[in-house]
Amino acid sequence: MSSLLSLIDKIVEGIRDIPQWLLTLLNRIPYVELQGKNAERAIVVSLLSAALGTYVLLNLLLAPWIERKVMARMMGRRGPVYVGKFGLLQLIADIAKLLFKEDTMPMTADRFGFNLSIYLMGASTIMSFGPLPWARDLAGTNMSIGLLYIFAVFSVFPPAMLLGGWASNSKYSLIGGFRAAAQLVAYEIPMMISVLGVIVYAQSFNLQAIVEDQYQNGWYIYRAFPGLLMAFVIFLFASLAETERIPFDIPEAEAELVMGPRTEFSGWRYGIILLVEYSHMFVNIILVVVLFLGGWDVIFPFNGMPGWLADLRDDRLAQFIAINIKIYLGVFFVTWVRTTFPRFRIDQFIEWGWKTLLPLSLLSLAIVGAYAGLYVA
Amino acid sequence: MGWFLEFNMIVIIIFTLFMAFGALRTDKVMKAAAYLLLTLWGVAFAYLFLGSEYVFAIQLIVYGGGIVVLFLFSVLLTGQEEFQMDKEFVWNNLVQILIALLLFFTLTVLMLDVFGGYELTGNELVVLNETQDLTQTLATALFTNYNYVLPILGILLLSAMLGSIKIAIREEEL
Amino acid sequence: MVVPLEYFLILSSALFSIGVFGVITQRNAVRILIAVELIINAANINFVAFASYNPVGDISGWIFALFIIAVAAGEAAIGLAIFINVFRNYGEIDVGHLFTLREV
Amino acid sequence: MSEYEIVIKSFMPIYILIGGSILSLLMDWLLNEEKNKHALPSITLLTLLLSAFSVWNRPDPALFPGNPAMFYFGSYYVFFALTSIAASIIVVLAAWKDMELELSLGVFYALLMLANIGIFVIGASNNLIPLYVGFEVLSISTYAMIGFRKKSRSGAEAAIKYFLLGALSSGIILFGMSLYYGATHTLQMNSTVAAALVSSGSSPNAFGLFTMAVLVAGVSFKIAAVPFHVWVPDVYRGAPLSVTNFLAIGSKAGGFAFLFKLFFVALLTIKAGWAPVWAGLALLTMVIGNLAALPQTSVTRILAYSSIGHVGYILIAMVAFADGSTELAVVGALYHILANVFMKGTAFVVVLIVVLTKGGDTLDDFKGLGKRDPLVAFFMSIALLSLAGVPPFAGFFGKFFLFYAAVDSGNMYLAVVGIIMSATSLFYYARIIHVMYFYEPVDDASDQSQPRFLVLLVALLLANLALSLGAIFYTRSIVDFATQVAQEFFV
Repeated sequence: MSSLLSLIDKIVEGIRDIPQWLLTLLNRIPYVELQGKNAERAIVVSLLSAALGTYVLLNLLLAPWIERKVMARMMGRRGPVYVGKFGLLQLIADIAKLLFKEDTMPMTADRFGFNLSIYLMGASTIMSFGPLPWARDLAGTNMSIGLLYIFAVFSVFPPAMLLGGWASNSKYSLIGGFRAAAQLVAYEIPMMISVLGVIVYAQSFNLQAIVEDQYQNGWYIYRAFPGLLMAFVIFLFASLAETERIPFDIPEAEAELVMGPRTEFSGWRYGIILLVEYSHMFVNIILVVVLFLGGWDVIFPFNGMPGWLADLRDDRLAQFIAINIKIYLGVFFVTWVRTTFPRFRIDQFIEWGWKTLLPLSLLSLAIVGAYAGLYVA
Repeated sequence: MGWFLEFNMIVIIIFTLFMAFGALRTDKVMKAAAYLLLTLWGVAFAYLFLGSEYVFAIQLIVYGGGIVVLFLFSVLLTGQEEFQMDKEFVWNNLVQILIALLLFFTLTVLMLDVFGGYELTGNELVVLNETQDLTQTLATALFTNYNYVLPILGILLLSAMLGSIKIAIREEEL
Repeated sequence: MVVPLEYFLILSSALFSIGVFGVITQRNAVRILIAVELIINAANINFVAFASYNPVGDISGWIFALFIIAVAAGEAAIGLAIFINVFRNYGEIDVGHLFTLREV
Repeated sequence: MSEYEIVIKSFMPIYILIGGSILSLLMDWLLNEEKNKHALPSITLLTLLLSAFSVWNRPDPALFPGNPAMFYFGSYYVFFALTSIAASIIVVLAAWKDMELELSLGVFYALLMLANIGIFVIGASNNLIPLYVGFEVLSISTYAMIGFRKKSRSGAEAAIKYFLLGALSSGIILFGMSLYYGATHTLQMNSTVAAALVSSGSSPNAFGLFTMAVLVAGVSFKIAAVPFHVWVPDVYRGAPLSVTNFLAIGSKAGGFAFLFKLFFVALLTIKAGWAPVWAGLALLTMVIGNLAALPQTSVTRILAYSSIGHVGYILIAMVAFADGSTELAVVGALYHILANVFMKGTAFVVVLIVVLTKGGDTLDDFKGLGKRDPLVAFFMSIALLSLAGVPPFAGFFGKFFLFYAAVDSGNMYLAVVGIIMSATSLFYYARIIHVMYFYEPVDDASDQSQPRFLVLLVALLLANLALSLGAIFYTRSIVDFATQVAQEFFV
């Protein structure tokens, strides 16, 4: 009896401890910078980060609409017009349609691998929203390894693609999975090496610290000229390749492979894949903005800046608006590229990644290193 | 209040061990690699609970992203689909299971005997230190004390790269 | 306030035992390599845990863990290359079936 | 000398080897195969000699920076670096002919040079991280070299066997190291810190015993001590013969360098625990290695089993070291490792010559070698007599030092078993000699042995004799050197 009572006591005590526990967990994992150790603060911060996550997801509804509209204009069409004002709700209608479609899976598919690849991709995408900086001190989490963390959670994509391609038990899926994994691996390495230049300058993996350094000393795109400019171009190409956007959408080349590794996915699974693709692109655009284009910085610092501009630079709302404008310019750029260029061939493309982009990224790192060495000396 | 964290850790332990056992038990090679991936993620979360974010990220990038992809590629390139398995797994491997259990109990008893109730005495560095960036500490140690060891790791990777390219490439096509 | 060291030790010893079990029961080379990776991960958990709970504040265990991860990558690369080559020569990579050298 | 300069000069041998391997890769890419066939081995030889020279001209090891220093480029390092270079030179001269038809030969020589770097790092490291990384550099290069002849089925099989056991053993070693780290809180190898492993005096507690057992099991795979020796004959038979040569002389020296560093430095405080274990393993290894060699018909397999037996002899040094006669044990172990390079190097080169001319390595292929090629048969006989431990040759002195150390430390039984097993080993060595001289050639395929090989064999014989003369006339300086090495262990 007494043991039961003590057990109940323990459980009650445990329930009372939940806020405290939440605080500890938040402190440990994403919320390194949380100062006041009270539960209210922790809950506020977690609500805030939930709100930021929701904000990203809302943007994911808007960005495809913009993309479709812009693409339609460039092709001389009108794009979605019927659902909602200017067709704004088109994507919601699409999602509703996907959700209510029949949930099919090929009979010979491997159930475990088929589902696992979807779950892995979805989880890693949602996880990657955490450390994105939206304004000074406004980020889901201010973790010290933010950039590395995003790469870490994205590193699950190649195995997930291969697994999904294999599990669908279809030759299109399998070949598509191979291509996707090869492409991701070939472009992940130049991407990471080009980022190293930024790390050398910022002395930190923390995305907020990276933006703060740009706020103080100038955006990275024009520093260590031409080292970081090269890194910017490489990173841009590599991230287009990583997200399998149109000039590089080799894994899902419709004419050859139907839909690549996602041929057999339908219904809600296909919906999740669409979501994952768009958010992968979105996060990559944000990374480009944060790493090279000043992040939430309103305008690059220069001498003789007027006072109102300096005030504006310190205003968090202005910072928030600035980064959003930059992101949507990025979305526009990606759409523009999509409508303009034809698709590459797989072997040329992989070779280009290993034999051109990789040495170039090493070269850019060397230039940045030389600048940094001079700076130290 | 630590009980909830401990509960999470227990969940991670059970998850990791189940996945590890699944990697040895499943009948498809691809699935074994997938289970390995999940095991590695579980281990990575254990690193996070130990306060070592950097090792967590490296574990995911190199192990989760690199080694598992190598496994999947080589499995697909060797074209093998299924393991040749004996159906009566448990009964045929009774001795081995007993050996493994004995090993586990010996090891656990010994380690808990020596390290059980280990309290953090001096090293506040590693526990929830908010003033110092742990990644920075790690980097400082890596580039002061261990700076002559890093190039040797580079030599190792060079030799691994040379050897694996030479052995895996099809030379008749060159 | 943090998770006690015991949990990690139990995890690592269990992973080690599962790895050893895999090595002694499996015949397929890929599966043996997977079991070896489990053993290496067990050692890695130990290193990181002992570094985090180190009374003298020595974090070289973390550094060793990083080195081990890199070394394991190199080892896996060369091992899988060897497997592919064996597969080209024999058509299978079941270690129990390779008998050419067992003459005496 | 500035700190920077000391680091550069200390690492100079390694830099030279890296430079040589990159040069050979470049030549492999730029020149055609006909030119490379001779250019690449020459470059490799030159690099190895340069590197040996700069090993000799190292700066004072105590000045190496770092607190505590990761590396100590002392006498131990010099011994193993020079031994591995000697072994590699033999391997290069053998591979000159053996591997000449292979594609991308530059990779082979680059891997050989990188493997040497592994042994250098093992010899110099003071910390478990470089020790392990160096060991893996050696292992990984060796895996690739064994699988180098891709079209050969047996080569592929040898590679997969060696790789799986090697990866497993390195995993187990890592686990043992992690337990060691937990107990001592440091990765720095240091003969005084392992207090947590000890219960009283120098006998280990249960945890210390377990740590030790894990490490013993892991290392035994690498050096092929008996319960873990089954891979040796298969791998030696399947690998290209010049690589087998490297496994038997170079890689083995590296394995022993690793073993001694680990047990004489890191685990010294629990020597009462590991001494009996190694004594048992030494007995088993000597007995089983030598007995299993008796029924073999393939000369490579005979040499493989005899190589297991020699591991048993060297393991006697572990016991003698733990039981007090440290200098003698070090003298015996190091001398025998060096003698092993020359004896076994000669034997495998002769096997290579026979395989190249006759296409096989069975005893039948050795029939009438004394008539076909008297010089080669002569060198083979010398090498075999030396391996058996017949007096005027280096093998005798190696065994003599080892057995003397065993007696000196009060382990008479080890010396007795060792002598009995040496006598047993004479049977199978004499069988080869008998086959070479007392049979007519099966067919009269007379062959001209390569002059390059003859030069190598003469050099090996001279080295062997020089070593034994050194043991007779310069015993004092050998013991001095060993004392110096032993002092490094007790820092």
